[in-house]
Amino acid sequence: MSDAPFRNPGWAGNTGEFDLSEDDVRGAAYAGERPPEGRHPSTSASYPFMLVERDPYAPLFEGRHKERYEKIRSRYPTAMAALLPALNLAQELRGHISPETMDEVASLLGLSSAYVRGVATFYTMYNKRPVGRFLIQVCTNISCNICGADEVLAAFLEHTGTELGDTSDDGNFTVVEAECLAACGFPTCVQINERYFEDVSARDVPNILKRLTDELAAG
Amino acid sequence: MAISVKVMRRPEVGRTSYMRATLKGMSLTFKHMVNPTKVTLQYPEDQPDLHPRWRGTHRMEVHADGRPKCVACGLCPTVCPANCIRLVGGEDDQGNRYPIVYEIDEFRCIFCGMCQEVCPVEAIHVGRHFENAEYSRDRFVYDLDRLMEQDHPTTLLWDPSDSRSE
Amino acid sequence: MADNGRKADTVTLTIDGHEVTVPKGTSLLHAAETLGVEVPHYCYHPGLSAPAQCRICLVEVEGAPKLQPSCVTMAQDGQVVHTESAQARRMRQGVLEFYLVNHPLDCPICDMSGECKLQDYVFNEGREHGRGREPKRVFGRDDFGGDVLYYGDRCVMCTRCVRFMDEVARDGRLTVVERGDRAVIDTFFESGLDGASFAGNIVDICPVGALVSKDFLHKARAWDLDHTESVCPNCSQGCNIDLHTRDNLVQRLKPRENPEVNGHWMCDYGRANYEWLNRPGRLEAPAVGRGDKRRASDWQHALHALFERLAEAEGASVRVVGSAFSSNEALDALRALAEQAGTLQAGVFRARRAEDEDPLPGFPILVRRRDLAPNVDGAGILGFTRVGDDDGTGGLEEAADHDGVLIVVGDELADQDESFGAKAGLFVYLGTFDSPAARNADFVLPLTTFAEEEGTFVNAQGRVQRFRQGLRGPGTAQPAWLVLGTLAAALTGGDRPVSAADAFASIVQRHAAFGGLIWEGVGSAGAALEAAHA
Amino acid sequence: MAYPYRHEKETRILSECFGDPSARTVAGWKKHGGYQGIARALEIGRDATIEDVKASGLRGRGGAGFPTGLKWSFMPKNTGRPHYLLCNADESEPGTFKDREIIRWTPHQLIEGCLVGSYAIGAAHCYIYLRGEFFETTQILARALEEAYAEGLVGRDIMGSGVDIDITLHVGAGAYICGEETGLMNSLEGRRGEPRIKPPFPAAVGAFGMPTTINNVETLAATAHIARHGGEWYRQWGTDKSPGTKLFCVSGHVNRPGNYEFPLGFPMMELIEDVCGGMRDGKALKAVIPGGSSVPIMSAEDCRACTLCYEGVEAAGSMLGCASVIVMDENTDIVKQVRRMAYFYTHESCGQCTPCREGTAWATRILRRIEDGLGTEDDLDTLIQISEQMTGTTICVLSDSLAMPIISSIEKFREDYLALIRRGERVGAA
Repeated sequence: MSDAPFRNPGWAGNTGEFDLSEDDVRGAAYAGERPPEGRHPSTSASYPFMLVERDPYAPLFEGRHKERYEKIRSRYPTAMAALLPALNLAQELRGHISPETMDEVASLLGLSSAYVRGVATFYTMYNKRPVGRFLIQVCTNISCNICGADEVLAAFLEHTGTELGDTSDDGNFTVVEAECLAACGFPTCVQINERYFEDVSARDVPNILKRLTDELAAG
Repeated sequence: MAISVKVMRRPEVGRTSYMRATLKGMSLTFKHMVNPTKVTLQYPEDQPDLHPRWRGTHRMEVHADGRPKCVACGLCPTVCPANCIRLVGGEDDQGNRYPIVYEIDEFRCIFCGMCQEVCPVEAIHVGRHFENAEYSRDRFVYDLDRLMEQDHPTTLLWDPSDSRSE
Repeated sequence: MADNGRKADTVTLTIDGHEVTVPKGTSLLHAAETLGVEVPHYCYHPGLSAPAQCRICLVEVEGAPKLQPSCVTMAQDGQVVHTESAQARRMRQGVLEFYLVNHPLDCPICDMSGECKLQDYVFNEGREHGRGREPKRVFGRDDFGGDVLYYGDRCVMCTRCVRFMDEVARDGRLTVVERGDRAVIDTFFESGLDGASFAGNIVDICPVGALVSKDFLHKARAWDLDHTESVCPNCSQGCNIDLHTRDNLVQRLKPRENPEVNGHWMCDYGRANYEWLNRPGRLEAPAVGRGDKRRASDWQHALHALFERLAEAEGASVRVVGSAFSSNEALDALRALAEQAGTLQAGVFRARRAEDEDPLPGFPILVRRRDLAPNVDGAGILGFTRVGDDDGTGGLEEAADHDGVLIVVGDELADQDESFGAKAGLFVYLGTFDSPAARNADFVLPLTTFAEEEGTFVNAQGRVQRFRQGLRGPGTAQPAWLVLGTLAAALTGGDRPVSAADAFASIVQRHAAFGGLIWEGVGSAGAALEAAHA
Repeated sequence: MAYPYRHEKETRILSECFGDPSARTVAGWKKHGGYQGIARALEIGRDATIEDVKASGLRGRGGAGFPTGLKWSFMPKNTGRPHYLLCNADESEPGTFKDREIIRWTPHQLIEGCLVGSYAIGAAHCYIYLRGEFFETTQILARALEEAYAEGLVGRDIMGSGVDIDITLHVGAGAYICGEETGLMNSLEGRRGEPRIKPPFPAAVGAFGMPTTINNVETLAATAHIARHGGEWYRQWGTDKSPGTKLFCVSGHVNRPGNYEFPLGFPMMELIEDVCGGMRDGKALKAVIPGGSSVPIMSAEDCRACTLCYEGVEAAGSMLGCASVIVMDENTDIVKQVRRMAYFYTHESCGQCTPCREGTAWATRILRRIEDGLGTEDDLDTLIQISEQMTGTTICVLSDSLAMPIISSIEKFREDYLALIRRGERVGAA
């Protein structure tokens, strides 16, 4: 490992030993940008994005999003099965799942609102309240933990100036603890919105935050 | 079946004579003449020393803020063998359960102390107190306020592991 | 059914050393029940699906590697089951300990105390002392709306309530929110249970004090209540209920299981309407004399005088007004008396009708019927004609102006004025409450309500159902069948009925529809009428 | 040498293209022999494919190690009802990171495996249940799937065979328990991901009430190779009871953590010392969790003679699980790590069964108290008893998964607990 002052953080294997670029590892050629809506129904319609800018009152399931929803729906034998993808879609648009959102999704799928609430609260990825532009999820489970995840978490909290679960004053960051993110070989793993940052150590944290704010400034 | 007769032997004179008992009695009398010790308690100037397990007039314990400790669970009226406790439960605005009506008829009460024993929150107690004379019968029905006003010491319950209260 | 020599579909297994034969597809829990062995359970309820998640009904099945949940494990031939083996007991004790990790020990202030399954099971076989030293989690309480209050801390997450609302009420308003030890039952935020018409059942099926009735809250302790088998008087469905009484007052109504009528359930309308049984100001003693001449009397004198008046009136035209709240026994005795006393012109009754029915979707046999009285069908079968409007008023014009013998039983005549019965030669009013319209009555006789007497109703399915006496009648109030039956017997010189069974026997004699029924045969579950069979 | 770490002792079947972005396209994958497996399966027919998989002795790579061919043969035939294949890509067992690597380097490998599986069990629709967190992974797989659809490899009349197989990606939303097969089915159906009581088994009543088979990503990827080369070919690796190769996910205090593919039966110490470049900073080995966090912890002593196959790890007192080797050095605070695991299981418990809902939370609180130095020796007995009460009493095995590390850690590292309880010393917390 190098002691270079700027260590490009955020992707596995970034130890200076490999000739793979970040894009190669991340599959950025495939995953770097949002694909246009309405590609094949099996795929591009159904996976969620975590957008930086969200509108909690964005219209749901209208226009192209309605198309996306209908494609999702066509892949399942029951309307209920489209619930998780529909909630994913709603969260992509609105950033979190508010009671109103649950209600709208429920009436769209013909389910009871209480049922949708029960399902939405079961899964941790649905934000039940608004989060910052960047949702920073630090894995503190065992593989990361034995390699110092607690310090990484503490560093994130320190550098964003927030308490666990709270959103920073500028609305940019929410830091939460996450369970295993399935990148145990590259501890500590941090998921920021949809992106994985791997091999993160406490001293990388300022760099990561800087990179995020730079991205935000660049638009 | 043959009838048997049991023959009783007459006790000897030394056992039947009244002389011995008379002398013993007289000796006690004379002893007190010589060395008088007080046996009469000068009540009410002098108060009797009640045993720690004496069971008398009830009292209701109160919280620091003056609320009764009773949670109106209904166990004391249930367990009461004399059926002398009347209880109506309710709920205050903080959601605490409390007795709206709590009355004990001290006339009916047999002072068994089971109410104290059964109370889960140690609210109702029988007390080391007995002076509850009144001029009218209805004054013997103690309501909640009156029970809370009582300030006499409470009874020590019998503890099976310490049967002599030591 | 013809027995064509085929063996019945049964299995034989051994439970706790006793052999038992049960139909195929019976769960171990039920099989044990037939032997009188109660396997503790929370999530399982016979009226709901079984998710097998409370894990306290685990029993040891020989040959199975793990303990099996007895609520979903089906009995199989030759199985050997131990519900009381050391392993099963140890496990139950362990599960009970887990329940108490977070369950507040607030039995003294819990409304369920005394009928709580957790209390019972822990008392039976729980650990003597808990090992938990950690503070318990606190959820507080939540008003679900309607009559239901939720205490999250006491909840054992059996989800019976959620399943009831989903499967039986088909009204998915309840859900489990969150997961793991943070899970609670909740409605959709503030929407609550208001307007749900069967939600009261979730209070009944809650095995602990997590869901309690606001109406019953702090009213009485479970162990103080007397339970009487009865029939819900609030609609013609006639749900089987238990009257829970204390201090001679009805405290609440609880459904009693009857798969033919109401399953395990009852509607909130029926459940909530019991206060009229506790209404004070009842008629307590007979009175004789019209208007200002009315004088208090006693039964002996009043009945004697009434008998003489009836005997005098022989052959007169008779009109009777019955009530759909009266028992079959009362109505039939009324009719028998009227036929004896003269020529029966008409027997009528009035009853309120609701605008619609309210069925329980997951148990469609149970419907809150339109007729909001328990014995509308019985009155019809016994020859009474329904008159008046849907709100239970009107229709008594002929009776009001009748000039012969007029007998009113059980109808309070609330909409009638003081001129009612003014022209009657003889006006007898038997009721529970005095009424301005009874001013002209020559005799005012106090009656007991259905809760204060024994008798039968016929429900909308044509089913005769017995109710029993749960309360003491006020003063000298008597059952109507006794009063009317005694008078009729005096007129004919026959035997007077001394029990409701006698009165019932006379119905069976007089009405073909009741053919073949015997009092004992009606039992606590009721019996279908002949007409219903046909 | 390129990322990820490779080692010359590896037998690369599944991981051949790891680190090679070109294998992400259909053309790239075909260069490595891709889509020959499904072609051969279509040629030899369903039953023969199942026989091949049976003959290969492939055992499920998701943790339980159930023979895959046998599982497939449980599926009813000619029911007239739709069958489903579910691919379990909800990889969330702490310590496991193989499925993500398989999907993002070789998405077509998984697609091909899904085709083979679906064809073998007669399923016209396969759902790949992906973990919600796997954004990049999902996108790579989605693009690959789009391409496969476009090439006629998936969808109507695949490869001109007249067989229809659809593949849908279903993205989860963050729940460990959805990795349990019945929990996954519930989640797929749009319910809370609570495991279902068995019986009925998924092969009879599964997703949407239809016969269903669930396989792990690695299992399906392996079947693609088995379908191509035949069952006997696969048996050349591994042991008698554990044939084939396996990805070992090594994480923790080793110099070169990562996914390494070896035939089953590979010695554990060789994996740690040689393949992974030994312990980080030259520290001594303290403990190893050989199969993801749900299996008993092994002490350094237990590891000496342990070979990494299902029966070998079992002999050493643990379980192979999904072969996620978490290596801990002498500076590891076992009490803290067990507490962290307990917290994980508390957080992820679905809350249905009482022993799990209450037991995991209670165990966490006791462990937390011990960690804070307020424990007593009685607490250890209580923990063991709680763990025993949580074992085998619930619908799924989540609570058992916590019981095992608790019991084994107290057995093997009792001294660590006692040091904390008696003297307030944290062993290993350097």
